[in-house]
Amino acid sequence: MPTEYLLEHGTHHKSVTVLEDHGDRAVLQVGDRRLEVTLRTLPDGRIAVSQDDQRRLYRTFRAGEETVVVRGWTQHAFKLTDARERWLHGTGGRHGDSSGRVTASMPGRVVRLSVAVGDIVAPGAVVAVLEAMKMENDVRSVGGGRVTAVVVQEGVAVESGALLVQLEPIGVE
Amino acid sequence: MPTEYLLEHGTHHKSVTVLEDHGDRAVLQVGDRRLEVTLRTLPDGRIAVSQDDQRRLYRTFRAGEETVVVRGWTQHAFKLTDARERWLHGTGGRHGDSSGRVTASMPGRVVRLSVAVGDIVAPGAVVAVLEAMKMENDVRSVGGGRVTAVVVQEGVAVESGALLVQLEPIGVE
Amino acid sequence: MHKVLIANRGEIACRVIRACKELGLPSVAVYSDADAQSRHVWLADEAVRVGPAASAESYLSGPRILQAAKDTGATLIHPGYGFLSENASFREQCDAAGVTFVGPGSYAMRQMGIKTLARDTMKAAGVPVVPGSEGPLRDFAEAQRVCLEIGYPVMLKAAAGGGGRGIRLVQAEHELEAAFDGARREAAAWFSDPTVYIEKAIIRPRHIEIQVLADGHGNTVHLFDRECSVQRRNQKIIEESPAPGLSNQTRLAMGEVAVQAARAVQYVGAGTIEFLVDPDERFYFMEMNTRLQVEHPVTELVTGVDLVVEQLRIAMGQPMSVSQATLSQRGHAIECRVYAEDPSRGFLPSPGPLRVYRPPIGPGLRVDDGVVEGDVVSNHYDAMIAKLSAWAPDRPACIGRIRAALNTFEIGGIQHNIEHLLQVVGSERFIAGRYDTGIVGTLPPLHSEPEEDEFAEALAVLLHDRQRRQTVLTQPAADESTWARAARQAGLRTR
Amino acid sequence: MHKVLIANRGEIACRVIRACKELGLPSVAVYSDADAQSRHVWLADEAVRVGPAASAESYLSGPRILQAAKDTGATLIHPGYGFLSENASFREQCDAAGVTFVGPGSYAMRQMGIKTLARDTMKAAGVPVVPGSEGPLRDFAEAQRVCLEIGYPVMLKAAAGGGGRGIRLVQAEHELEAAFDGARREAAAWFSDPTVYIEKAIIRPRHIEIQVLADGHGNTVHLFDRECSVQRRNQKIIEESPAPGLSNQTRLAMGEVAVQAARAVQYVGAGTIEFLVDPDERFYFMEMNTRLQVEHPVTELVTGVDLVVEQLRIAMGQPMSVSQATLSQRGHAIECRVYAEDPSRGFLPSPGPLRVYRPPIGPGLRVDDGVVEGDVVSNHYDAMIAKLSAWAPDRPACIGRIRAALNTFEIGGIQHNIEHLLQVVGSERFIAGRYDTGIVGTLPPLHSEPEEDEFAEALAVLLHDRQRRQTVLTQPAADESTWARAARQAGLRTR
Repeated sequence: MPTEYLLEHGTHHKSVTVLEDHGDRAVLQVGDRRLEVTLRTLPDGRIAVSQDDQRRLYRTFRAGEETVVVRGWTQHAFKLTDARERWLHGTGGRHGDSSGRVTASMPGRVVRLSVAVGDIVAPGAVVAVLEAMKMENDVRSVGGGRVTAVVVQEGVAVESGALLVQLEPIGVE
Repeated sequence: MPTEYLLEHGTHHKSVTVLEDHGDRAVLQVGDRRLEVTLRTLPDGRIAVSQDDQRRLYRTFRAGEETVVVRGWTQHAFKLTDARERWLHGTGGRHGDSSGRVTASMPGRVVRLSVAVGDIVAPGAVVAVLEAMKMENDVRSVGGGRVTAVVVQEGVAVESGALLVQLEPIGVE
Repeated sequence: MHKVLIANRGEIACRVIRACKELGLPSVAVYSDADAQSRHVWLADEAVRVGPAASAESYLSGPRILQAAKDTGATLIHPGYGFLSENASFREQCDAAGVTFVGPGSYAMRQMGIKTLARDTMKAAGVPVVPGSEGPLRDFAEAQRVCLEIGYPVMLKAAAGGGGRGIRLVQAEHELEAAFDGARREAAAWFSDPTVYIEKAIIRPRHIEIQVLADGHGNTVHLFDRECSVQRRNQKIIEESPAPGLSNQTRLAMGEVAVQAARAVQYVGAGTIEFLVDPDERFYFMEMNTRLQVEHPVTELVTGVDLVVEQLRIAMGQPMSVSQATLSQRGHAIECRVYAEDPSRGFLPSPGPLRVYRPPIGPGLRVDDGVVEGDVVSNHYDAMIAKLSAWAPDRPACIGRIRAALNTFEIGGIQHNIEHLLQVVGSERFIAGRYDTGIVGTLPPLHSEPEEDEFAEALAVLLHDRQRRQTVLTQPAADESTWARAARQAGLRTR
Repeated sequence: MHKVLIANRGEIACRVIRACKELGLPSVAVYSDADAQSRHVWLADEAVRVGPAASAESYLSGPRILQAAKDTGATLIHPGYGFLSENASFREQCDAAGVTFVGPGSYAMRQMGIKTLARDTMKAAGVPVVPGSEGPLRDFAEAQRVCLEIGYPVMLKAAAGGGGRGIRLVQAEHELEAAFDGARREAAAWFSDPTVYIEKAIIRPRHIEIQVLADGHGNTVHLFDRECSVQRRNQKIIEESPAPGLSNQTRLAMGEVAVQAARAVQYVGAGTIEFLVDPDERFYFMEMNTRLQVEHPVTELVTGVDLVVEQLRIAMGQPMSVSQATLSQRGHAIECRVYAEDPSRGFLPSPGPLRVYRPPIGPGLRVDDGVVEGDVVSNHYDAMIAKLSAWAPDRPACIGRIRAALNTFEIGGIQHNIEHLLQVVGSERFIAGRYDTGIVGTLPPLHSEPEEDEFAEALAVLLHDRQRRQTVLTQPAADESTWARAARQAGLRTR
């Protein structure tokens, strides 16, 4: 009973099913393609994946909900969910930031807030400045709207993803 | 109920007891000395052991019955046994090669056997030549005696520790 | 017997500690709470905590650093770069405490530290500076007069300014009056001081610097040039030596001027004179860095001089081991700075755990770093992870070497600029060796997402599936497994 | 477009593959079953299995290597050193198959490969050889005559001999007759051939070699000297350049003679002329190695020439990129060979798993290796694990650097010679730079057991105790642990 997974990679989505898994050899169904690969762990911890003449080395780790696969200096972060569960809960694959939430793009210290409750903010406008690693970085809103809440204060430290400012849409979009 | 261990390091023997172990801090009784150390694993896998101003970095692994501790390019192989078990079984700490067994000192191929059954061999005499890594290496008997068995043939590959030749003592020793 | 305290962290602390080991000098590391297990701490013979993560209370705290030196009996303090390295008061505190600061005297640090003072001192010493007004402009008439003298284009700058604010470029005379008024208004608004001054605008400048070395026995030499024009937001990212295409005549003239500049402030130690160079190879003093530079490896690679060893020798009162007559450049060197930043998101800093980190190795390569795999890149300090340098007999071979090396850099867990570095060193302008400080701006933005990789997808799904099923597919050798489990449970790793 | 097959393994295969990457040439690795997951296999663009572990059926098999070249479309074969590198027949098979062998023509290989032929050829070319009899001695009278001519001491050698057998040192004339008879008897007994010949005995010789490079356009140059006198059982273990204390006059004379020798056999490619040098700096041709040497890095470090890149250029028909006039030595380089062998047990080979392996890094260091931590050092091949080289501006600094580097080499799981290397580079004779091939024999034996280390003992007991008790003392973070367990169960490692 192979499980079908939904694989999200940035904005890409794919359906992947593990058809056979023998440890050092596996067969997968990726979309409408059948993929047969051999796998081997090298002494230095890299995983060699090969198929016919093609062979590549990877290292992997887990970061929160994501499975990260690194090849040389390229890094792919995949989010994997059980396809059946997704249908049951109906979360779909929709992402983005129409939520009006402006969040911290990295951990850092809030050095400046450029907006106050009631302000109208244009899409892409700077709403705050975060300092991390000696550098100041603008935090911009993705969409526009009216500020309904400023959640943080200047000077506080925030984690990546922390809510800074909440916007509500104005007019009809 | 701390366990007393017998620690063998080459020809040295010590009695060691773990009095307290809190993971990052431990107290041991080494012979008649009390030793309190702090331990920490670094991101690169090295284990930092420190006490007062002294601090050293180690890596460890298990090789057969031995616990190996590596510091830079120095390597200590320790054999540890439960002191009570040893007393019960009465094996003691005696080692050496009065057994008359001449064994392979490394894995390799037997290129030459210099003795036959019935030969009398002097202590330190070459009884065989092993080839490993393009080099020929003499295998010498520790003690002397009469050859009672030649266990291997020329040309065969042997593992480290494999019995090559068996001697029996001659005269009174 | 001397003992060296290194008042720094990261790669430069490691660099200095290695030099101490080679000279047989005991070394003392200092660390903040964020760095308690950092590489420099374990590389040094001793290590002393100097405060919490915030630099102001640790690496920037003169009293705490001096206390650490006192506690450990250190006789020399090497400041590295950044932090206390250009702090003249700290130098004086060291002198008062009887500890030798590895660097120039406080007089040279002050003369060069205050930019308007440096400009005046250099002018007086016959060092070419960017033509401009003698200090602040009194009125518009003076602005007009100065511009006529130095020629357009010019830059109007707020005397109290900084950070690129209050600066106006004026292309021709008819723009001057509006710009003058505007700049004064802006300066008043931003800095509460309307004073402005004028400098000739250098169009498409190159940023080329000269390394100098001076000892306490009257010897001052230059170690030729470094090309530092590959910058993003005034941050150097790639440096090379020799500067490509620079005529040897200009190179030597710059070297002589740099020696002149160093002598003018009675300089002792290693220092760098930064110049702006225009397309006609006219060069102008920009500033002097009275310390070791981040990019010192390229000079070491082409001249064969160990600058840190020379710094330490000079600080111990010995004469430097080189002379101008014997110094020469051999081959070519390029340094790439690897930063924890995200090129696809406007080069945002990207602190976090360095889950994968294996820099390339091979002939002609040098890696200066202060991290190991598993370390966390802290958001408290600079985002530079490593400096990857290559030396080769000529520039094309050097580019081939650094490209091959960058391509095999294994790194993950954080975002980094390696693709951007590859983009620069693979660009037409860079390869041709004809570029200026605008080069980075001419490159197209990087793709924000890596290419699809079927094998990576398969691997991710397989690992996820195995984890989910919790099925034992391959049993590790029994002995290894038992041991690994016990060690892991003990919080220790066995391999 | 060229494609390079590397007919070798280990560090030298990695070295050549890196050069290919820098030149943009695709590379093909070959491997035996023992090396299926070795580093060179994964470093190359492609990899082909050529046979079982035994060299004779894999790396030494000309037909299999050629088949691999044919299958992958390789146009060049780089033989590295050892294996097929000095095999003239293989070179001819390459020619017949239309694949370019990176090395000299078969004529030069044969002339230099047969030692008596090489001696005659060199003598004819005016290259000094060790004085001795013209071939085999007919009778005792001839022996006497030759000895009178060349002077005592002399060596009597079995013409069919080898491996140090059938050799007698004769100090003075009154010993000659007994030695002559004895040597003949011994030669007859060992080699079924009583023929002996005479060579002048060089007392306390140094082993110094000259690197040469010749291209297909008539250019032949030398790249100065390497001192290779630090040997154990005729195995080089430490090499340096320049040779300490050698007069520049002798160095250049040796260089000129080496070029003469190479020209005499129409040499093309990189090669080495080995000389014996006596205490008065008289030098004698010993042999020519018609390939890249293990110790080529020290020459690369001091001359700044990439010998592998030059080899590949020359093989592709290009002229070499250097000329005698522009070549020079800068600074000093020392190479130490790290072997898997046990100094406390007579340097027995010590194959096995390399459980701990982290070579040192830092400015001026170069590591040539072909292993990673976790690899198994196979007993099928050479016991050399790595070459650690240091470059510094002068010899004392270079010694300081290599000592600091050796001291921080992390290695375990197998026995190795690092303590022995440290003993040599720390010895009075080595530091003084006054040594000959006897240096290793003058050193006291190493202690067979390392010093007691209380911390190591405590660590071993703690780990053993924890494993025994199977008690969870420190819980790793839940997420990491679940993931690590799943990956481990899947036979994969996550970090």
